[in-house]
Amino acid sequence: MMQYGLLVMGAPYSSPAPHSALRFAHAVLARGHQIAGVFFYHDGVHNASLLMAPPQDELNLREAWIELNQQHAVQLDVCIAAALRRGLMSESEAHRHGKQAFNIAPPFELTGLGQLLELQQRADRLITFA
Amino acid sequence: MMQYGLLVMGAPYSSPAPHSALRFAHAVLARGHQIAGVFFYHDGVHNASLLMAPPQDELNLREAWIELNQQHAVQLDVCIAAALRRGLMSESEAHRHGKQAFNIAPPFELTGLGQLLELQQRADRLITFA
Amino acid sequence: MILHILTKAPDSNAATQMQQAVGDRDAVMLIEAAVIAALDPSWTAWQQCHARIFLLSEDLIARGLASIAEVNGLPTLEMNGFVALTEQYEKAVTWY
Amino acid sequence: MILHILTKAPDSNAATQMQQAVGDRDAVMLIEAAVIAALDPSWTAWQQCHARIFLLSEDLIARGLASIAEVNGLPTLEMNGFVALTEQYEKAVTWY
Amino acid sequence: MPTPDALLVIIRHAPHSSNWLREGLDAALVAGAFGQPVHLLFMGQGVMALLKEQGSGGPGQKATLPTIDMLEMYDIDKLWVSEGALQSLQISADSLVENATLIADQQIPGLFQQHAKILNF
Amino acid sequence: MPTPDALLVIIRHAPHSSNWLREGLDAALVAGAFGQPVHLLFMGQGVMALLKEQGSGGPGQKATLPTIDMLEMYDIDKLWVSEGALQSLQISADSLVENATLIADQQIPGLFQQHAKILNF
Repeated sequence: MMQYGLLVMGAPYSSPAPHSALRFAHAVLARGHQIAGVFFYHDGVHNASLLMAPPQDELNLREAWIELNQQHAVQLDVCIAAALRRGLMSESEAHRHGKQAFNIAPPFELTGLGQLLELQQRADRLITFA
Repeated sequence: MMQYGLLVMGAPYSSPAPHSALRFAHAVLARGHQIAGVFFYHDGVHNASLLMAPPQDELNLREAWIELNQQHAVQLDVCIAAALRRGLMSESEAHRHGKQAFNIAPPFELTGLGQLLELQQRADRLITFA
Repeated sequence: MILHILTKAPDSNAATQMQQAVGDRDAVMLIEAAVIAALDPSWTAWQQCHARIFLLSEDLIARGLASIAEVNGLPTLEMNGFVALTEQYEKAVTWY
Repeated sequence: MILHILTKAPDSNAATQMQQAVGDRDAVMLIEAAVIAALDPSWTAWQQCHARIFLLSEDLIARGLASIAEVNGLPTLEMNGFVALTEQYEKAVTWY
Repeated sequence: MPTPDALLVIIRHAPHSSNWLREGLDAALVAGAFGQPVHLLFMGQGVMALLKEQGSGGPGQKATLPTIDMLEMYDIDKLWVSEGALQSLQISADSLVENATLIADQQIPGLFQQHAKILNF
Repeated sequence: MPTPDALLVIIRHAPHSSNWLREGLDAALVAGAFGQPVHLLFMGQGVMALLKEQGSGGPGQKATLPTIDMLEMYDIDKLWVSEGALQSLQISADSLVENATLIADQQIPGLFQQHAKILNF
């Protein structure tokens, strides 16, 4: 049994990276491993958007990540610097920036890049999807 | 005097396209032309995000577009299909999709692709930034 | 020993850079746009990484390239086999 | 008569495709990553579009390529000149 | 033969690798629905959009072929395919959908000149 | 010489064309700030990040050079540059910042093997 970390750097619907990462994650779990965490960086931060509304016949990627979190306790970390400049923020960041709305909520957590390095240290394998 | 239409398909901070488009727009106006409209498509829809919070020492691209709208009455249209799947919606779309928040507001308007074709017909030149 | 994961077409900068970094005992997994390599059995990476380079079959199927990969006799893996490779190789580097 | 606007490097698919589409009387404007072409005076597009191909000077300056463009004797335009080109050519096509 | 008021939509990106292909086809379909004559040109990896054998992507990912089939319903029946692109990708013309028409690469600049409106995806 | 516990950060994207370069350098800086030994390898168009003559981008766009200068403050003093990349881009070593060290392309696979942790941008 090994611990896997995933680094996701592509946006849903613009890049196939999130789809690949999700399918990989399920295959990892099916082989009896654990997923120590997923870190969303670069355009990958868009995976966390509460306001994502894809057509009915397409997978809602945010919901697919949440399912992974709920069923397998996989931590979902979003790089705060990458998120803020791309228009993604949590309720507390919205307060800090004087915004009326927010579009990141648990189980997605805004965090620093240190979390990625910590994940890389902690996991037996870090696999990047970009 | 000519009418210019701009088609912007790159996201702020991930692509240089919005910067190029803005600088081009100001040069167009400086040469005595008019800008009939800007259409945001593909990842360009992120230009409209109310929640964009770039570092202080970087240009806030949404505000730069709004300035263009206020000073030169340039229409700012955002493709609704491209926006919804990427997590961008207006207040009325948020109601329709049962969301608590929205991140597109006037002067940016959600509209269909027909508006792009109409802009292409109406303008003497359509210049794409992507 | 490294598993190199390529996500871009064989004519991309990412592919060229990957080929510069692949060591003698490394393996290569071709996913997403990289499965276009199925069309070109003369791509240099097929020789370079001989016996340790694989196409992801579900990405081939999605793109309509599964039968050409078979005709060209190229090795494929399912997602499960991809994970197995990441178990065997202690590091993974993605080229995009 | 078309103005082709290239935003990607000269070794990109976008550049190759643009070169396939450029007609005898068309012009080419190189912006963003395309200004990397300043480093390579032997790039085929310089000959192909001879006298009707330009680098955007502010994008050269940003990337530290302004003096090499000058050394290589390559034609540059400011943003104002780019707009002037779009006035002269009735259509514009961007390659990205 | 192209009509001068037709829109030329150029498709250069492969299915599943980005959203360029789909958003390009959407633009063509909307123009068709508005009654504008539309011609399509497939260059580079865009020719892969026409491979007959395509499946859908991973679970929940949309396939491209149904959209290609919809083009005819909007009277978009001119699908030009760059011969050079097929050759360099080593794709045989047989593996493409029925209504694709090969075009020699020397004819591509002429095609661009003949259309007053162009959108490049 | 690389230490086995060092992080190798690979930079392959040019300034201003995307955010890959900046977000790659940020990862290197944060690792450095956490006291992790960090080495950088510049490949392909990534070598353009080291051009001395770079200005800032358009108004409001951040320049890359100040970030390159910051690397030393975090004890990141190993900046390897692919010799092949310089040659194929026709960039002379003189036009790069001082602390860049050329590496022959045959040595690149070895560099990858010597590092336990790698991040590729």
